[in-house]
Amino acid sequence: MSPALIAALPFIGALLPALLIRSGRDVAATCCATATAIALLGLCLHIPAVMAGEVITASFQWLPQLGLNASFRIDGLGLLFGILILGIGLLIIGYARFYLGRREPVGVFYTYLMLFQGAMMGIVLSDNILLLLIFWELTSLSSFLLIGFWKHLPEGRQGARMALTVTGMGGLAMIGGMLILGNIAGSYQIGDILAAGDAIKASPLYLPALLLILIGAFTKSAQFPFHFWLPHAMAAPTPVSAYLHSATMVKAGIFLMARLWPVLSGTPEWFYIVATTGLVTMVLGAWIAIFRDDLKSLLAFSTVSHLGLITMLLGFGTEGAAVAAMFHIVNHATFKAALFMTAGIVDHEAGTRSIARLGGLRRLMPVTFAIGTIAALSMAGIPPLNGFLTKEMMLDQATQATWAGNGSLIFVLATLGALLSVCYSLRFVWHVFLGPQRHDYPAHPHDPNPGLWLPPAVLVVLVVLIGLMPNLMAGWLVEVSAAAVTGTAPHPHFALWHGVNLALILSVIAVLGGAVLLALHRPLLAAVLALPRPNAKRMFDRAAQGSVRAARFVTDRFTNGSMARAFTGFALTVLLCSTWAFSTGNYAGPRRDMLPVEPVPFVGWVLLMVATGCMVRFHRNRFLALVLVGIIGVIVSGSFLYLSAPDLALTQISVEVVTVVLLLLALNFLPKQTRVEASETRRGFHAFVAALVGLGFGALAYVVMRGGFDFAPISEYMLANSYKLGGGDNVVNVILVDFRGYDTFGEITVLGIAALTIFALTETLMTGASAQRLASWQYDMRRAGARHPLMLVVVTRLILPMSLVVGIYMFLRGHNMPGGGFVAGLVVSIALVSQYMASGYAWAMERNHVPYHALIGAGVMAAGITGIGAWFNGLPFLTSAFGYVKLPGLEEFELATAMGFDLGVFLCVLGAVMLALNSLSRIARAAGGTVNDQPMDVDPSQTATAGDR
Amino acid sequence: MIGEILVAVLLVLGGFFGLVGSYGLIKLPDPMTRLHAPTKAATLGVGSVLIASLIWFPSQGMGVSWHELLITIFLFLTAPVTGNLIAKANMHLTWRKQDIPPPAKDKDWATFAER
Amino acid sequence: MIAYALAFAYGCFGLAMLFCLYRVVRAPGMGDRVLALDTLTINVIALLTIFGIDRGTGIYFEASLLFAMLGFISTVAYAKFVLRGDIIE
Amino acid sequence: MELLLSSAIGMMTAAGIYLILRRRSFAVVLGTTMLSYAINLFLFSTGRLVVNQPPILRDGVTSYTDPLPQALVLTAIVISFGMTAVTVMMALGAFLEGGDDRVDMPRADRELPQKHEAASDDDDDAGGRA
Amino acid sequence: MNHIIIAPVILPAVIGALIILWMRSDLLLQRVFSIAGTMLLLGVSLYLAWLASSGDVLVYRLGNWAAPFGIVLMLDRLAGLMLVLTSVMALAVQLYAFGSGWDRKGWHFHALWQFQLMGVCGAFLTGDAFNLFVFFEILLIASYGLMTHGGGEMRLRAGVQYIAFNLAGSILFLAALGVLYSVTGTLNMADMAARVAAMPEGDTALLRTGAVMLMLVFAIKASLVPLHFWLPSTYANAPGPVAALFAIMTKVGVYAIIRFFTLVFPQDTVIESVVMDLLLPAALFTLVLGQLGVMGTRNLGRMAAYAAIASVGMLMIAVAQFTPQATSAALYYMVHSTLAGAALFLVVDMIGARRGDLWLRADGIMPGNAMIAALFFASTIAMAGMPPLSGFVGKLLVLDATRAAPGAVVIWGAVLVTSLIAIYGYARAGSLVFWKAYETGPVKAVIPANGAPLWARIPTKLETHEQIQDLGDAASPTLAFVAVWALLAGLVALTVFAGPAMQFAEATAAQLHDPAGYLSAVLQGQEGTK
Amino acid sequence: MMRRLFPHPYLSVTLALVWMLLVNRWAVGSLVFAIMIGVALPWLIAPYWPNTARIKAPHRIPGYLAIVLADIVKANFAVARIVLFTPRSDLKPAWVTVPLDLRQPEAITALAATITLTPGTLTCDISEDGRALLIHCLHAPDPAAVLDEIKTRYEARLKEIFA
Ligand code: NA
Ligand code: NA
Repeated sequence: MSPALIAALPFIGALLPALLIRSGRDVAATCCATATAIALLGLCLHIPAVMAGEVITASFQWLPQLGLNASFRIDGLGLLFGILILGIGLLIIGYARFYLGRREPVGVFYTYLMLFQGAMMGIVLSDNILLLLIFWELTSLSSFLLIGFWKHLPEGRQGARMALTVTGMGGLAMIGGMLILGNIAGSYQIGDILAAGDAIKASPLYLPALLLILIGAFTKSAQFPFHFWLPHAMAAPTPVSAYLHSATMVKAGIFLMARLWPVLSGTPEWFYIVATTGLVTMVLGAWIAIFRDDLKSLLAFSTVSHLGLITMLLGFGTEGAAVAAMFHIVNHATFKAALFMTAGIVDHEAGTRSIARLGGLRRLMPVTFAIGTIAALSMAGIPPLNGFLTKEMMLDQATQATWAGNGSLIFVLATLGALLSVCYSLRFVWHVFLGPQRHDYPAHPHDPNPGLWLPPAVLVVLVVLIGLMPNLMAGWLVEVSAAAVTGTAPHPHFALWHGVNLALILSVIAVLGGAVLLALHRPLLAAVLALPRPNAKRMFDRAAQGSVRAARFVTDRFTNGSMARAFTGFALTVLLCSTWAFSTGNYAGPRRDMLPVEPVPFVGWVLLMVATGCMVRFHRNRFLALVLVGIIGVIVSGSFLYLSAPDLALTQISVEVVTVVLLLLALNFLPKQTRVEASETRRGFHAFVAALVGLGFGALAYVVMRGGFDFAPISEYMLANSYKLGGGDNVVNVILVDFRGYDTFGEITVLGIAALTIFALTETLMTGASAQRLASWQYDMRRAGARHPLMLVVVTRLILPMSLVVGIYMFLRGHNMPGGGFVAGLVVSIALVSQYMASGYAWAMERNHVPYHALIGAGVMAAGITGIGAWFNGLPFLTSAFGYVKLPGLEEFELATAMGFDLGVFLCVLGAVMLALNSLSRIARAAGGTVNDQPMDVDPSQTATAGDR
Repeated sequence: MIGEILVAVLLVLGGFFGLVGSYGLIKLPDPMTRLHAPTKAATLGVGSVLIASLIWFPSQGMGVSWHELLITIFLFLTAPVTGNLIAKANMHLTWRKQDIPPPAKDKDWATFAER
Repeated sequence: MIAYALAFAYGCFGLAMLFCLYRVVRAPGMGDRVLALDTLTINVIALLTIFGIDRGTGIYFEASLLFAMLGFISTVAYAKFVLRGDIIE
Repeated sequence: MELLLSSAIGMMTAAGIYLILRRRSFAVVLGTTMLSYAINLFLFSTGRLVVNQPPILRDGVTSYTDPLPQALVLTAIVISFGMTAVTVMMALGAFLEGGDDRVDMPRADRELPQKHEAASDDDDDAGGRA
Repeated sequence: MNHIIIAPVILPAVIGALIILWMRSDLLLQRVFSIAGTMLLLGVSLYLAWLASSGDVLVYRLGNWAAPFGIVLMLDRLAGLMLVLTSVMALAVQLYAFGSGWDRKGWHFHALWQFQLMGVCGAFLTGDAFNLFVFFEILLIASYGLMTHGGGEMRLRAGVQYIAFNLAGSILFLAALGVLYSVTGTLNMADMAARVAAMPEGDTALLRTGAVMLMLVFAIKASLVPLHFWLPSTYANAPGPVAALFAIMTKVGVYAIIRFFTLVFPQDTVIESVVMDLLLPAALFTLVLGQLGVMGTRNLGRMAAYAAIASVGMLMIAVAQFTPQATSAALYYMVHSTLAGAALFLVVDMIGARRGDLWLRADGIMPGNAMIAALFFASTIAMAGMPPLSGFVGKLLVLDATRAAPGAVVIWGAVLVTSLIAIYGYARAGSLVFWKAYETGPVKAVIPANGAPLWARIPTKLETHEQIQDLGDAASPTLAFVAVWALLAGLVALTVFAGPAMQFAEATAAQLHDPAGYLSAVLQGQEGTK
Repeated sequence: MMRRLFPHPYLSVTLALVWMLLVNRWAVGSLVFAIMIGVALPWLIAPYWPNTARIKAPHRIPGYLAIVLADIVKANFAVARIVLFTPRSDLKPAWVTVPLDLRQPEAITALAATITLTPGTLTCDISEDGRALLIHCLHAPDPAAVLDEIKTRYEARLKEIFA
């Protein structure tokens, strides 16, 4: 079976329970077990080939640009881990079927479990380290889901998060390490990397790569100081613990170190970092385990300790140590999975995992007792169980190692670790099963049904068999895997009896010492509890909480919702960056002579400066500010006139008036005064920033105006061809409707959308909180009785048609003289607005039969259709045509398609302005404003007849 | 030449009235009296200037332009309305009802009416 | 001679505009401000016309016309605001 | 002349910025209006200043001012009008919905109301609030 | 000239106009036309991308004017890619808007939607600097309407800030264009590029100023720190589907930076140091701040918003390298982060619709919904750049592309450390929202009334103007789910077909970094034009 | 029928004239267009101007205008003198109520406009029943004379013009 398929099978298995989520525990378990079994079978079929030294590979191109390929390999190491993952996985699937309750979401559980299994298989079968990284992160994610499976437990959530954070951190570090590694090796294929071992060790980037990769491995394998997450992951359902925290996930780090052993090991850096970490972890984990009250916690720390042991062995960097490490991986997996399952049974049946509340279960649960005891004794390293074999090998290796010239440090500490290990192992048996039977178990303990005890029983049988027949049961597997790790061909021979040697003596010391220590457990526990101990969880929580707070502080500092702060940041950024850009470039100085200053513009300038200054000074009086806006608008538009831009002046002044009307409509509901809110200092600072930016922008304007063109501006072409090709004398207009008609098309769309938005906003205001506020609106101004003054009404009736005439005039002449659709639209809409102001909204609206929405739509359509019209001549959008028409009796006049376009502009502007103003003025209706059915307050001609009657 | 003189006179006249109108705006004592100055003086001020322009172009042989006439008409048409509205505003803001003679018994001016 | 007249007119209307600005800013009531703005617009129209005479071009007339129209309407809007708050009711 | 125009642009920019830095939406609208004036003049001035040569083709006249910036400014004026209109409407809407015309986002935008602060936990129950 | 090139602009414009002209009060018709329009847009975009994939740069001369005097539309690989991305994402999100019933919570949703698409597509297609401004404004003004769709205090307040800040941005845009026009005398991007390349050494001060100002404008749109202020409140308060659509908006800014600083101001011109000195630090700060925000926020909506900022940071780190390899990585990441960001916003909206608010608080109630939890998990994985979704691939690509860059250590450190921050943030949020609910047990869903804003309601207000409503009010929850799944399926496809996707990205990057073809397409061979 | 087609005949003429003034080109084409405008626009705006002004003696309008114009010129000198030379303390502003005989809004407006445009007087308000105008005088030592002048000089003439 292809390695790729083997890796994919668990994922396929994960899909099934997810799809059959409602079909119950048995179906889910069967599906998963089948998938796992097939994968295991497929893997086992490769045993002969691997034994023969072959490496089975399968590779698919995925992202060759990056060197990320879906490449899989089965060698000895992968085989060993694959068998462990799938084999124990199979047992766990069965165990979980009986462990989980009927009401629990078993389908989800199995999905997570199979995802995890798949991720693990991916790690061990990857032939590409980037692919490996992907699976590596997937184990973090799926274990997050599994640990947090019991969502109602806070410990579950926290444990899951902690595990994800710590292993995630490792994973991220590993990304860095792997990329460096691949970079040095020139490939991300594991085969290539393994071949580039010397180059890697010689590289200056070796140490960073090593450190980053080791962080990944250590976090995953719960090595000191990253060990603290593992006990908290015990909040997971026991099948998860048994699977993840004995045989698989925590071994991923070990796997990685083994995988890269030929590349990374053998250097002093490797030895000191890895072996020391392993040693410390081994002793520390075992020490803590002795004092844990929670059964699973005890096992968790024992796992930490044993992972430390394996890490230390790998750290030694010798072939023998590697062999021992491989062997211990197998042994630890068997007895530890069995122990976890035993703990799960105890928890399940006795209703508690607290050792303090247990004891004396020997007679109540004999089968469980037998299983647990054998597994625990193996963990303690008691012959003839498999744990003894590897403990001996470990102690033997430890005696051969020297640490910074000290030949005994390692083996002394290793013996201490073994001693502590004996202590907690015996404690597991003693404090749980032995001793007097109690009467206060939370539940009524008895042996479970075989579904729960058979899986650990299988493992315990293995524990015994491996112990008795190591070479037959596991030797071959250890041999091929060790060969894969070391790249050499070790031929180890395992035996229970090696004769009396130093290792045996140390072992005996460990067993005796462990027993003594257990006898002293009670006083020792009291002493230890009295000592101050670092609480890893609290530290982690503090760190996490602190980070969250710090993150919140930073983000709130940066974006606290203050407009002034945001804007100051914006203004200063722009100013500084632009100034820097200018000052780092070359500026040759002004090239254009200045225009002389004439008196009129000078007066305009004085007016503008004073008005602007007043604006700042008096802006809190909002009405005055609006009047000043009017003045400034008039002067700006006058400046445009003076500076040869009549079209601009017309547009500016028209827009100006509409804006003022708009602002007045809004100001009706807004406060009429702005209160002083900022402190003097703050205002001073703002003034300073404003002045700086003003200075900068003014200077930029000056430089621009005094500069010359290095290249002929494109507008020269426009001046030259406006009449010839565009058919108009007003070059600005021809640019607007022809050269750059597309811009104008966009521009009217903007205007239309603005009106639609205003309309939509008004609609929503009519229903929300504002509707309530408006319904009880109290105007903050006294209102005069002059609603629709007679004189105003009469005069606007005259003004309206006259303005329409002006509008038509502006529209028609726009192509050749200042004017055009835009100005015309504004003029007409302003004329209409005057009618609204004079005679009132309701009265005028009643007489208006043109929906403004439709005007906008029609305008955009008209402009668009004029543009599209060119397609029928095979020409691009907006290609214009014009011609001169002569009607009999009349002089020649020009017809241009651009006029159709300008008509669209006109309609859109008219519709948009009217819709916007209408929408705004509707708010007053919601504020209880009455509407009139008469056009003027008083019509004496009407009242007279009424009076006469 | 006559045209030129006429134009010059009109310009001076216009300038003078324009200035007086705006000067009145700052000199006269209260809002109601201030309203008189610009509504009239500025009207004639700008009117003179417009007439000057109307005369100037034909006198320089540049063809007659009637736009100025249009503007003048427009200004004369609208000035009373703005005057009326601003007067109403002044009444509304700064005058008490009892300080203005009522139009008739039991009647009010429109500005003081409840609407 | 015409040049002197033009200069005089420029001066008068320029000064007039400053007066208006003064009244916009320093006014006891809103009515005065509206009035001053209206007057300012009229002065601008005058200035534009003078400018047209000075430059001998009729290109500024449309602007003057528009200034007159729009000045009227914005004055109405301002005044209506002072009177009623709601300018379109 | 260039000096006058650029100083006016600078002045209006400064005024606009200062007004935008006030905390009320009305002032912000005024400020953006001022900035729009400034930028319109600026964009216009990139065609350089020319007096009495409007870009309207006439017989016998050969020299015109640059029409392109004028067309750009026209487009910009219209667009900024649309933008201003929407801003005004939105500011009014926010005022009517919220009861004040502050532009700053209230704390309630990013923080739980005080009442819930006690019940909220930054880090789940990890914070040790049992 | 192939007239289809302008279809991505004209099509939404016409549909938007038709909607307001004839069907402004008929939601059903609007939905039919609008969705059909977006589907058609997708078809057109795919066709155009296929055209562009040949490697030719196609020019559409509007008004038949010769470049650089008229406006041109340019279709190259990048434009094609952006169009496809936009229309794919828009279609999915639009289905969601329909399915969740968001489109009926106010007026003109579909018209504004179409105009928004018009603006975005126009911005991607244009070859003219000022026209880019115009289309920026179109997409902005439509976004104002969409952003405040449905109303509500916070949304409107955020809207005021959003619009004010962008108004300032638009003003800066005009200033930059003014400066550039005053130096180069042109607006056509290709022409400008030619003139910039030939610029006399003594005239570079203004040119550099203009270039930097332009970059800052785009940085605002892309929400690069310190110009990001507008984004968190805007996105957090926008209606869900709108926030999702906005995932493309920041990309418009990124697109513009890529376009201008490969075409007009490439690295070997006088602009050289401008970009690298400013852009890379800004990108790093953006990434850090975004991820800190993800972790530090107390609100799911803001979390998604900060996630959007962070993704821009990541993207810009790659962009700021301006090497073909990094640009292709950036393009891949751009596609990924757009789809993933949209998905996240939609899922957050689903949560808000069922939970009543988005606060991460202990007494928050999220009725157990495995489907939404799964969607949330998937989209946060994508945003955090965890496998197996494309975010991880994207992250690897960016890291790989920056390994030889100056400051690579800082870049790698920032990317990796902030990933951890984000992972913790997402895990915290997800476990609070989905797991904690089991402590209190499932509770009846609180559905905000029509028009009620997504942002977290203060409970007192909840009592006053929100009623409990059943889900039947939404148009079609299934459709909403389909939409999110579709986006995630896009991510899966992007992961599985990473190889072909990167091939296209590399070809695009190669085209961008060798603009000779673009320049000659615009400036040469203009037979038949006016 | 004619009223439907030409709702405001005087307006039609005025608008046509305005158009001619605007285009400033006295040619056939312009005239045709002016007539089109004169016909179309009044019809278009008719809803906004429901009851048109009833004028019985249009031929008296020019004469009236001439008087007003002359008065305006005089007024300006008068006002200028007051503004420039009358000290604030000597100023005697006054309110004058003008009872109206005119009833048509257009007629009243014409009167009010005349008053405003002429010496030192300003139409401030109309009574709530529309039967009196409120005039403000800048400097009116004798308000009764002002009232009399308005009634005889202007209102009487307007009564002749308007029906
Ligand atoms: Na025009
Ligand atoms: Na335009």
